[in-house]
Amino acid sequence: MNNSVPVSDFTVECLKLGKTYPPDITALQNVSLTAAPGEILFVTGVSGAGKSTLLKLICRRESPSGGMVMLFGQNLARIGSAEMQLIRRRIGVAYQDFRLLPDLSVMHNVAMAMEVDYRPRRLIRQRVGRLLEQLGLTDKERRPVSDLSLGEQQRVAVARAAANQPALLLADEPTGNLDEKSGALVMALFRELAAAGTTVIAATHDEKLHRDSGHQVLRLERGCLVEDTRHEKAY
Amino acid sequence: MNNSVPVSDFTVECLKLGKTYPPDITALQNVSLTAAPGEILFVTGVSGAGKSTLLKLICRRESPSGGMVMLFGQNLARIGSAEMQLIRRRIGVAYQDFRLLPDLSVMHNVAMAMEVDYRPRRLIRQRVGRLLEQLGLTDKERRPVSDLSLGEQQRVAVARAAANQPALLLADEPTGNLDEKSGALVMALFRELAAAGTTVIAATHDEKLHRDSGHQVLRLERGCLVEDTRHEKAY
Amino acid sequence: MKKRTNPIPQILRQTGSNLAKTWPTQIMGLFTVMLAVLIFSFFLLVHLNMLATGARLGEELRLTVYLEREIEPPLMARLEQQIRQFGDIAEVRYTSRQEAFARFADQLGEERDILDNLGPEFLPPSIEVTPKPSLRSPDDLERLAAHLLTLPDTTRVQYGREWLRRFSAFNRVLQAVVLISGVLLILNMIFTISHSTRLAMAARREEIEILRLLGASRSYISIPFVAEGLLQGGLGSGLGMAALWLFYQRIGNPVNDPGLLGLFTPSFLPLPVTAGIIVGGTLLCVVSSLLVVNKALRI
Amino acid sequence: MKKRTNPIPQILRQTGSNLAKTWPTQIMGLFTVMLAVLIFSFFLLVHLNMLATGARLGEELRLTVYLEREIEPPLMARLEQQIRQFGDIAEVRYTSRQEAFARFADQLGEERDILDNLGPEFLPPSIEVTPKPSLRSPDDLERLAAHLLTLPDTTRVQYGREWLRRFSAFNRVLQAVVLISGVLLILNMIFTISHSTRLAMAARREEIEILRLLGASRSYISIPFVAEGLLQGGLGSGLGMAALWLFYQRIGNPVNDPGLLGLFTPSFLPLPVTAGIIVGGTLLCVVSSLLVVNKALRI
Ligand SMILES: Nc1ncnc2c1ncn2[C@@H]1O[C@H](COP(=O)(O)OP(=O)(O)OP(=O)(O)O)[C@@H](O)[C@H]1O
Ligand SMILES: Nc1ncnc2c1ncn2[C@@H]1O[C@H](COP(=O)(O)OP(=O)(O)OP(=O)(O)O)[C@@H](O)[C@H]1O
Ligand SMILES: [Mg+2]
Ligand SMILES: [Mg+2]
Repeated sequence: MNNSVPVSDFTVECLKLGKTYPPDITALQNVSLTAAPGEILFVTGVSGAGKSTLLKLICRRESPSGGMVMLFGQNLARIGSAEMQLIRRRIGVAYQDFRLLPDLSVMHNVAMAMEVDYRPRRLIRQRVGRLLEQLGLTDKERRPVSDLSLGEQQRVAVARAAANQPALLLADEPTGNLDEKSGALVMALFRELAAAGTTVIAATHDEKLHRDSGHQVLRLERGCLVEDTRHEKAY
Repeated sequence: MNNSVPVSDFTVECLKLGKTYPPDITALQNVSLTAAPGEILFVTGVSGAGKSTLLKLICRRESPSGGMVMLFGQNLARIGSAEMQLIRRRIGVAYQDFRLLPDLSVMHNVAMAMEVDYRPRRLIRQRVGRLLEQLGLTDKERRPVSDLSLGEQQRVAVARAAANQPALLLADEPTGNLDEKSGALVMALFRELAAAGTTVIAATHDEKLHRDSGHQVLRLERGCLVEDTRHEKAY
Repeated sequence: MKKRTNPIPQILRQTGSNLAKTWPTQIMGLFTVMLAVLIFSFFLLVHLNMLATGARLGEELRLTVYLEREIEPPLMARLEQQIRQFGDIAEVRYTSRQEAFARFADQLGEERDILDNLGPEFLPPSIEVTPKPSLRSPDDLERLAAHLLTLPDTTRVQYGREWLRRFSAFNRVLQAVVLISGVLLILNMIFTISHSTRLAMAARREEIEILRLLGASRSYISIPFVAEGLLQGGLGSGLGMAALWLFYQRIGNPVNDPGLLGLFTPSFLPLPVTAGIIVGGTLLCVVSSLLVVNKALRI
Repeated sequence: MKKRTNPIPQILRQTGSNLAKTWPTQIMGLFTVMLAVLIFSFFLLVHLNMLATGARLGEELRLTVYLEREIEPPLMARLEQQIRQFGDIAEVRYTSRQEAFARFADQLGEERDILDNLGPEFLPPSIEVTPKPSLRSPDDLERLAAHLLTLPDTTRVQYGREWLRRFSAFNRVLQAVVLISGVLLILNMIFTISHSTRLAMAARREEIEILRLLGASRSYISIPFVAEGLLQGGLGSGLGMAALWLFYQRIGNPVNDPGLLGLFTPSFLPLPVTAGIIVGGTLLCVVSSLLVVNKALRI
């Protein structure tokens, strides 16, 4: 963003997005949404509704079969692979299956996101230490990830996604393995990031997380958007 | 059990069970519990409380640092490796991280548990088909597991654990990635198995799952049993 | 009591489905085994033939005892007995002046016309003594020569001292080369096959662990892998030997050319060696599979 | 504007930590590369020396033109000119009766005493013609012999037809063996190194994929692997050649034994070949690493 002219007020804009997996599994249909800087957006829906697919399309882990995604005002499909690398460093993703390196320490796993962005080592140490503290993982920081309980691993995944203070944070089911208290730590982190301008999009089936939170909620059903708390009238 | 004299009315008995991971991480301390055939038992506690550790000790994926586990009336520590193989086929475990083979089809993954027990193929087909139907996965049965959403994978893991109509079913966070509706399918399956005599022990942080269910609940806190709904007075 | 079937068909099915699923890796593995066996047996073939040539050269080794005068058969029989007393003598042969002349003329070949004005008398009669292979070291021959000198009527004992030194130096080099290359090629075969097995296994460690968690018996898990090793090893070794045979046909022909005059008559690996290599290659694959699967089972 | 540092130290650190984490695999890989290079260069060494021996045997090839009578130097100069007209002649040398007799006596060695009652007159004078290596096929020599027969005073042209056929058959076998073994050993090296690289990589595919998801640049991901290939290839090839040198010292000595009389004077691989093998081995490792990492990056 530093060297491109912003053409949009939104971090993410999806236009009539659709995804059909071969041979004919329609996971997403005609989904449009926008997310502005500082906004927290929840994507809900039953298992298999298409939540993960939507997030994968936004970070280009899958390519859409229809429609388009605008990221930081650029058409995602048109971004070259070198520039995409830079953009990936500005997007933090907490995957539903974590995708951590089990043999590396917790610290190292989180630091990786900053190392690939060539951040100074002192800054990395500070930031990683602070994040692990916020998520209640300080006493695990030197342990290999494989020694952690799954709920702990989930928080490491969230910490890594937040490490670069990304412009966009995608979190897929970030509290699936977490109890209410740990879940609250994660939500607090999201709010802090959002306050600093990060757009947070979280997919979740956990009603506690978004109910009465005042944040926007999109509900998917069999790949279709059936509820959008901001445009109630549209449905 | 068919060829050993039952010496206990309980499927599982844990006596002052403790587990310390090297170097000095105490995950479980002095935990005693019993579970009878047909009983459903919930183990709850915050992330890192020791729920998974308890289940791992019961199915001998880890060995205890103190205390002992009696399984089907036998001291687990004294069972030889050949007999342990037979016992494993009578225990179904739904792992928190699923442990499915991503390249194999859903059907094949579930069938595996019955194939290693040399069940007739017709029986396998019937049973697998029925389980997948019960868990809402019939239309996915021929897909490789890697194509499934995580919630779907979680249900496959539960199906595999239930395949052999085991005497003991251990389920670690079986609804972590599931919405309320899919979670209810899983619970219904557990109840059906319990009605046929299976002992079900499920670790979960999901209050919805056990609150007001009438089933027994154990609560762990930093590795210690702090609540046991059957022996309220003990604490 | 729950219904259970005979385990054998189930294990066979498991083996078959494993093979079907992983055939690209299998083909690569097959090719690797084949190459390793081919390289090993190719050099074994070359070296065995070189050793055979060395041995054939050694057979040309004999000592000549020059005599003062022609000897009658009865005396010759006595002499022969005396010579054989030394032990390890393969052959003793008397050559009269006449025969010596004829042979010399033969040796001169195209240059024989230089003998035209000479009679057979100018070459002395001799006894040729051929030692057994066990008696071919320079020292032994020195002792044999000394023994022969004590015979009556002997004027001189002659044997190709130069030639012998050449031959034994050549043999020493050959043996060193054969030894080193044998060790290197066996190491190569072991490395190649174990690499290929580990590579095939890397993809399936997860599968093994899950099967164990489900309570599969050791044989249920191992048999498919061992069967695979057996198939791959047997087929790979067999194909390797077949390829060697084809090569042999191509090289064997120019060599069988009468040009080499019997000095170098090539022969393929003897049947027991061929069988040994195939069995050895197969065994190596099976053992390697077993080791890897056992390592995976221990985890 | 966020703070960023120079990428180079970060990438180097990454390389170092990779090496530190995976050293057991690295050592195995190193050993594998070393073995592959050693085997290849060992047989190259043996074969080059065999080829050199073949060539040295070829140098002994010459044609002898027997003359009716001794020739004076001026006539000889004319004859030599006529002979060289044929082209590809290395040397032309006149041998008088006297010299021929002396040499024949030499050749007979210990049997020379059979010449005692003969004078030098019984051997004719001759001219020896040594062809260049380019002129060594049986056909060419046939034509050269025909040309030499047209010279004045020639009675006969003689050359070792038998010997030549032996030699060229031997050379053909040798060349076939060298060719086949070269191909086999290069294949072996490629297979071994690529197996070892893929084995090392299998454990790290996950890491590569995660680095990509985090937006690491291609060079950030590739450089550690390529550096590893460079290190492993360079060190492995170097160690392989060092091991070969040690072997050579052990075999070279018995061969340098004067026993072989200069027929077989062993020499180590020439420096450019040594360097070539090391560079080739290193390159093979680097290319193999690059291929594997690129394949992993494409996924
Ligand atoms: N292999 C191990 N080595 C070291 N420590 C471990 C190991 N496994 C678990 N632990 C630690 O033991 C504690 C209990 O872990 P456990 O997995 O039992 O928690 P849990 O109750 O299942 O948590 P969650 O709800 O997050 O899955 C945690 O603090 C964890 O870090
Ligand atoms: N790679 C794939 N190939 C084929 N089908 C797929 C693939 N990935 C997902 N699907 C299917 O697309 C549908 C939506 O999947 P998705 O992962 O988006 O669901 P989800 O909303 O994230 O569910 P969950 O809450 O269980 O994670 C599912 O039915 C799933 O089986
Ligand atoms: Mg999902
Ligand atoms: Mg757990």
